[in-house]
Amino acid sequence: MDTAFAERRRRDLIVAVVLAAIAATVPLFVKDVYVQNIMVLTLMWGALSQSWNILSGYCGQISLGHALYFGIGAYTTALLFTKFGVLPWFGMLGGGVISALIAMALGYPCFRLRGHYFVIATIVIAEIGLLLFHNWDWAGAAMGIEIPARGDSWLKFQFPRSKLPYFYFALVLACVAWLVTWWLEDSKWGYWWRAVKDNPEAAESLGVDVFNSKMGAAAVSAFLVAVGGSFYAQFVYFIDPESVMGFQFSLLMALPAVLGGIGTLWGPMLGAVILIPLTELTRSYVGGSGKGIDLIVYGGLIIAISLARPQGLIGLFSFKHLAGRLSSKRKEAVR
Amino acid sequence: MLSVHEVTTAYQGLVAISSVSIEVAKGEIVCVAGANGAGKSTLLKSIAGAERPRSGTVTFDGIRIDGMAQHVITSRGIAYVPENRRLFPRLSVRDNLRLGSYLYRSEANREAPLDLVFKLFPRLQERLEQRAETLSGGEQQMLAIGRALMTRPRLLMLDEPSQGIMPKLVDEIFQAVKRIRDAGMTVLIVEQRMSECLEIADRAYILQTGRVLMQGSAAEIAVNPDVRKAYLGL
Amino acid sequence: MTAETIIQSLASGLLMGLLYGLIAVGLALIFGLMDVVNFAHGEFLMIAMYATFFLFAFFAIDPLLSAPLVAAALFVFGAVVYLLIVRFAVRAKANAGMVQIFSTFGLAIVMRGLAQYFFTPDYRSVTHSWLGGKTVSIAGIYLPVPQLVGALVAIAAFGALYLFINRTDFGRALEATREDAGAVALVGIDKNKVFALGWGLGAALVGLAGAVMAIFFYIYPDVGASFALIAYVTVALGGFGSVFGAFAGGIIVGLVEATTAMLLPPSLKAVGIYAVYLLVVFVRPRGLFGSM
Amino acid sequence: QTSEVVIGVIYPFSGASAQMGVDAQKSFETALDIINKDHDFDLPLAKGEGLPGLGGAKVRLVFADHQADPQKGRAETERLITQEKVCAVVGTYQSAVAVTVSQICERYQIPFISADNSSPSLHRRGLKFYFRAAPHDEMFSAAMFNFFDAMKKKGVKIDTLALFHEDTIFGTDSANTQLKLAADRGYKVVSDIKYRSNSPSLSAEVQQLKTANADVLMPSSYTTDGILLVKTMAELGYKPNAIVAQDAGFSEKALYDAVGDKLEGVISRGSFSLDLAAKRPMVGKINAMFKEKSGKDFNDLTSRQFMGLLVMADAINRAKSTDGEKIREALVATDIPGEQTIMPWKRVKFDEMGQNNDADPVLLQYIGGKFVTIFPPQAAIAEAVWPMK
Amino acid sequence: MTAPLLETRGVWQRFGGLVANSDVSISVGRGEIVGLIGPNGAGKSTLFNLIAGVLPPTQGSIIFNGEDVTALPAAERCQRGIGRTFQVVKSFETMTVIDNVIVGALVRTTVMRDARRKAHQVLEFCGLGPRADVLASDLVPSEKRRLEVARALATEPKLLLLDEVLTGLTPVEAKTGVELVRKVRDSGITVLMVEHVMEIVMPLVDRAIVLDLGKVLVEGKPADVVRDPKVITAYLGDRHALSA
Ligand SMILES: Nc1ncnc2c1ncn2[C@@H]1O[C@H](COP(=O)(O)OP(=O)(O)OP(=O)(O)O)[C@@H](O)[C@H]1O
Ligand SMILES: Nc1ncnc2c1ncn2[C@@H]1O[C@H](COP(=O)(O)OP(=O)(O)OP(=O)(O)O)[C@@H](O)[C@H]1O
Ligand SMILES: [Mg+2]
Ligand SMILES: [Mg+2]
Repeated sequence: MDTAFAERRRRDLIVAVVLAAIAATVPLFVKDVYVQNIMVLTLMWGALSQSWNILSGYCGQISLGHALYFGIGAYTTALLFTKFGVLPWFGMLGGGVISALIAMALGYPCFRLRGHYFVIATIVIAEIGLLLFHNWDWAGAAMGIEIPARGDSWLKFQFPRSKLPYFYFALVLACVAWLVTWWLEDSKWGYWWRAVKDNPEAAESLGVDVFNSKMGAAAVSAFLVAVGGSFYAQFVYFIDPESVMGFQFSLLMALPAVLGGIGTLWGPMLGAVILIPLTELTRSYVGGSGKGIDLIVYGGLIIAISLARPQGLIGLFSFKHLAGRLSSKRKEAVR
Repeated sequence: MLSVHEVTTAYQGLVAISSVSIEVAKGEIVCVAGANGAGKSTLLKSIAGAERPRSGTVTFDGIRIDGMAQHVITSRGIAYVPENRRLFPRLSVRDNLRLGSYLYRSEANREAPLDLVFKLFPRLQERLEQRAETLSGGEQQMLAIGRALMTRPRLLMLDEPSQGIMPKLVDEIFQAVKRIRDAGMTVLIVEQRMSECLEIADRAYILQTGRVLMQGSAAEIAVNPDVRKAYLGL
Repeated sequence: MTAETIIQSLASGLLMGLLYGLIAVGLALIFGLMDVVNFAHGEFLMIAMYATFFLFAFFAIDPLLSAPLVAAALFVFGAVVYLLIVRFAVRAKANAGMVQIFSTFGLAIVMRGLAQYFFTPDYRSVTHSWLGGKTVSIAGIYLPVPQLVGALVAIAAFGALYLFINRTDFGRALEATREDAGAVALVGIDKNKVFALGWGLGAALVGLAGAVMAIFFYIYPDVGASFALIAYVTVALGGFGSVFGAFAGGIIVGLVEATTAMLLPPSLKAVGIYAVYLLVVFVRPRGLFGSM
Repeated sequence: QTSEVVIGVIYPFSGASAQMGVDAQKSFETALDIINKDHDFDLPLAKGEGLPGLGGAKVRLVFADHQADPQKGRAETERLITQEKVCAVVGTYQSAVAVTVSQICERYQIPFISADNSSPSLHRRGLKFYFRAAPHDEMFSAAMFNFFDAMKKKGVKIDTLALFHEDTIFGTDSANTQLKLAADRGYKVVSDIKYRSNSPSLSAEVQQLKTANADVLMPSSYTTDGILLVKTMAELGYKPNAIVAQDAGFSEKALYDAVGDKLEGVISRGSFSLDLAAKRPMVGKINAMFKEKSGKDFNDLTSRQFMGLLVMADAINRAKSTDGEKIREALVATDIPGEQTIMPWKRVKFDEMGQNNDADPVLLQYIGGKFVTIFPPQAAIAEAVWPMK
Repeated sequence: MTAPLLETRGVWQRFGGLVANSDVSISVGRGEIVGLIGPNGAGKSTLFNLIAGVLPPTQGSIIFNGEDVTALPAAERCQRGIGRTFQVVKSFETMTVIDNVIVGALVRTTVMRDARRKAHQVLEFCGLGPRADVLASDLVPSEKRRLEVARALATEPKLLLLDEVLTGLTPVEAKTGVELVRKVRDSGITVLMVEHVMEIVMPLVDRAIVLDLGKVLVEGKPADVVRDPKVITAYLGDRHALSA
């Protein structure tokens, strides 16, 4: 029964596999490290945004403080490695687990908050995290942490000379984030999250454990974002509070999902594929002028996209969404 | 006073009413009835400017109003109480009512309609400081009608005003409609409670799947055997 | 720490708090009352400061005199921003909040870019003004005159906004439009007109703040960033929908900041503000005086 | 032979420190003018056009924006090297970005001159392609303490210090060095205030400084915070005996435009001083060239940027090649006498870590609207005014 | 006689100075259809909220299926078998009709396939089958109310609380609605319903409870209740006095 639905899910999966396979072959043709760098970043931001989307898109708890988890992931890996020689693979897991726990601990008081109160709480908490790391001497404080890199090693996940291992790791990360979303989307959690987002009171009356739904979403989301953070630390070899925990990071995590389509399966990836190259290219090719033209172009595009397609660019790819958009335009008029 | 001519309105290509024409003369109470989904609400929305007709014209006092913005239509003297009421949920009853008279912002202008509203719905007077969202379902319906009356309309359009109202009050509402008409307003009313509605109405239209199936004086319609069978369940 | 130090700190904190309030008052209208996110609030402040600066630099108009001019200019600017951008953002039904955040975030970036393009990234200052650098000292407590004036302007602005919102039908129309922008047409209100005026007014208040700030603060394209988050916290701390809340929020933020700086390393003084915000909303999820 | 030599210049061109990038751009263009055109200055490459070692090849600069983000700095450096084929890189203003930029340069074996980064940790990371012709904060701070010692000998009372520094790498590093030196030399730090950069208010901080009332206030602040600091001090009626600043904001024209009237007698460390023009007239002329482009006099940063490019170009010229390794060798062999610079340095010669230890910093005092060199004695042209005003 | 399925014991609910429910003690037996009627603002929906666990009562206790559920949150009461609709509909607007119902079905199973099948069944049962893939926001009000019922049914309740789900129907359509409620009861679900339309309530319910000013005014067979003068003055009005 309901074959159309099963069909659509299968189709999503097939498309994903095909896209991943194509993506995997791209570096074989594209040797330019600058371009490869953009591809790594695109995949990373796609994965991050996909993870953010779980809590904020599906479950509707808009967080603009996810940089906190990103930073914790990055710092856990970097600190464990530089201070205790713990391999980054364990750091990655450790960072993920710590972030998930912190997300739940913070969720405990925060999930009582609604709307803007919640959003501002997330911003403020991340900002406190940033300030604490800024003043935490053992963790390098403002000086940051440089991860010593001595030649290629899978064990230490260090490849000073090549982008490919990073590319493939980022690809795996993006695929995992996508798969997790895909899988959760048609699970009890997925339904609960969307119900909680749309109307928590009705959800409760239908047996949805609203609080734990949010906690679950927060944990999954924070875990994945932290893994991304720990990847970033390995990728850049240097972290400092501003560059992994700044507010900008939280915004940038949300941006691809919003532009691509918040609360949708494909939105974050699509958003990242468009946004990240755009960010990088405008900065690289018009940023050097010092006249702020890159900002004008970049900001203008954000305005244009978010106004022209409030439902996200993903709408361009589906008739159903297109129809939905038309109807929502009228929705404001009185019925 | 109001003339709807060959109006067709569609939602995303799905036609909800097609070539509907109705007339409402000054001082009349006109009732529109029909099965669920027949397009009654769509008709009112098309007049009020909440949906834009795909074709056809709506004239009010000799002026074409289709295509005008909804708030302009309101300001020309058409008040519309939609099915889902659309109160301002976190504002108090008092503020909801005050906003009704936004177009005539002076205390003097407010008094008369406010008296009328309080006379019709004394319950509202007891609840003045309560937020609209915490009113009971029936109280919300009263407030919605009250707010519409505050705009001092010449034409009042009600979409199922008896919905969620207790029996005692249903009668009162219909009596109120009559009094409203007697106070000089014209009323276009969509109702499921046809028998009660036809008692007060002058004329009636029956819609079926987006078209006018029947029209006539209320008395005629009320005794029409088809109507009695199909719509009154008798 | 002497008693004098403490009193001085608290006095400075109070003045600063009122200034935060002044910066937040426009936001209290747009964000707090109209419930529209404006991520470009800091940039509104930035252009207000630039406007003040250029009026001073080219026409030698003192910030005190130019304040009404700047407010008027910002009024127009705010209304135009609403009509050109925000109007479409609030129309989005699905995740309207995010659309608002990001369209105004985009606007903020564009405004910074334009400021950099036209005004260069140089740091500007209004060098001589009637009030600039003046200080009154009462019993060893120093109170800078620009901040004092700013505090008075803040009190006046809040008072005026309070009356405006609570005593006029326009204020009510604003709230109604926030509640249900589609339904105001039922009572004959043009939501765009109301909201454009609301944005204009909010921006005009930011204009006042900018004129006052320009007297003693440096000006450059990114200057807004320093104040934006504090303004947000101020409004939320006081509670959405409450003008008085934002006023109280500003004072609390200023005092908490001053107190934290006495107890913790000053680089952590913002932590005090944030912690107080969290404490308040954990206990009262609607902020101190919020109605929403 | 190559007709063009491309050098990458990586700075913040947008964001909070965009102004630094834009000023740097002007400074590099001035240096470029001197390299590529014929000028009669006693500077490397001034005479004749282009790089004679490469058959008169012209130097071309490619500017890249790192937006103060280490990751972006890295990506841009990679782009400069791989796409723009630069043979050398100069940067970066922010020390945090210098960390990643130098890593990448090391990886691609492209020499990097850290023109204006002053964090002392940078050259101690075992990098082979990292060079810094200018002094770092330890040298700067040492000069300040030498100066204090000298003043004390003259009978000036300097016992207590108050540090006031921002919380990024620059401020933290600077304060750490100063704390260490103070301990070593027996000065008492009565107040060590670390504040958040770009704070909306500094009243609480200044209040604490005022309470501590040290003999010398030692700020390490960028322009924005510098302006606010000075204004707030005036507002709260705090007038220290002396301010000895760690450059940065205190060498910026914007700061003196804004609050210069309150800064009569402020002392800042620096590596450049216009009064050198009295001894070395070309300094004045080059300054005029720069001023024409930027509307500003050279300051500590822009002068170092100017020298950074010149030193790099000189090395490429001597290497007679754009090969990274060859340029590196040439850099290692660099030995430019102080007179052939616009700085009061002894000379430019790198140690095994790529640091020039002969770049003597100077202390400048802001008197009558301009800076005069007051220390070290061999460079000084005036006595320090103490206390300030 | 077995113990009633639901019992409220001396339940009070105050909103500030307003007493919405005062000392309400009612009981609903297994398999009954009970009508809860009373004037607007009498406290019917409030009582539903107390039973379903949206609000904790100011005072009093609620016994469901022999268990005191007063302290349980709404979600757990749903798991125990209390299903409810909202008078002011609360659909999940961005989800399709079928997805709305699946949320309800997930209380009983975590196997998606089962939940989906269940949801389809319920939709067919409620006559919303053809609208399964429409976004809930695109439904007209009467459909939304049916969706409320479908969602609640999908949770397989023992007790179903229906708050004015049959309003706004033409008399003919109301008849189908009445049949639907009967079918629900026949499938073993106890129904407590609020409705103002006497033509619907009277033939349908086994017993009627009249609330007025937050208190139980009268309780009994529908035919008796409508004749009660207290009910007529407070609620029905003169017209019904005549017809009764
Ligand atoms: N927003 C909408 N999107 C799509 N279709 C709609 C929308 N609103 C109404 N329709 C469709 O238009 C038709 C007429 O609807 P309308 O609400 O006008 O009927 P009605 O006669 O008022 O019914 P009811 O008695 O249930 O209120 C219906 O088939 C309905 O499904
Ligand atoms: N949250 C609240 N705060 C204040 N008063 C409330 C609140 N909720 C309900 N009330 C009031 O309590 C009374 C009972 O409301 P309730 O919704 O239970 O009535 P009802 O019997 O369902 O009426 P109706 O038939 O009109 O739906 C009403 O007068 C209402 O205004
Ligand atoms: Mg209808
Ligand atoms: Mg009710």
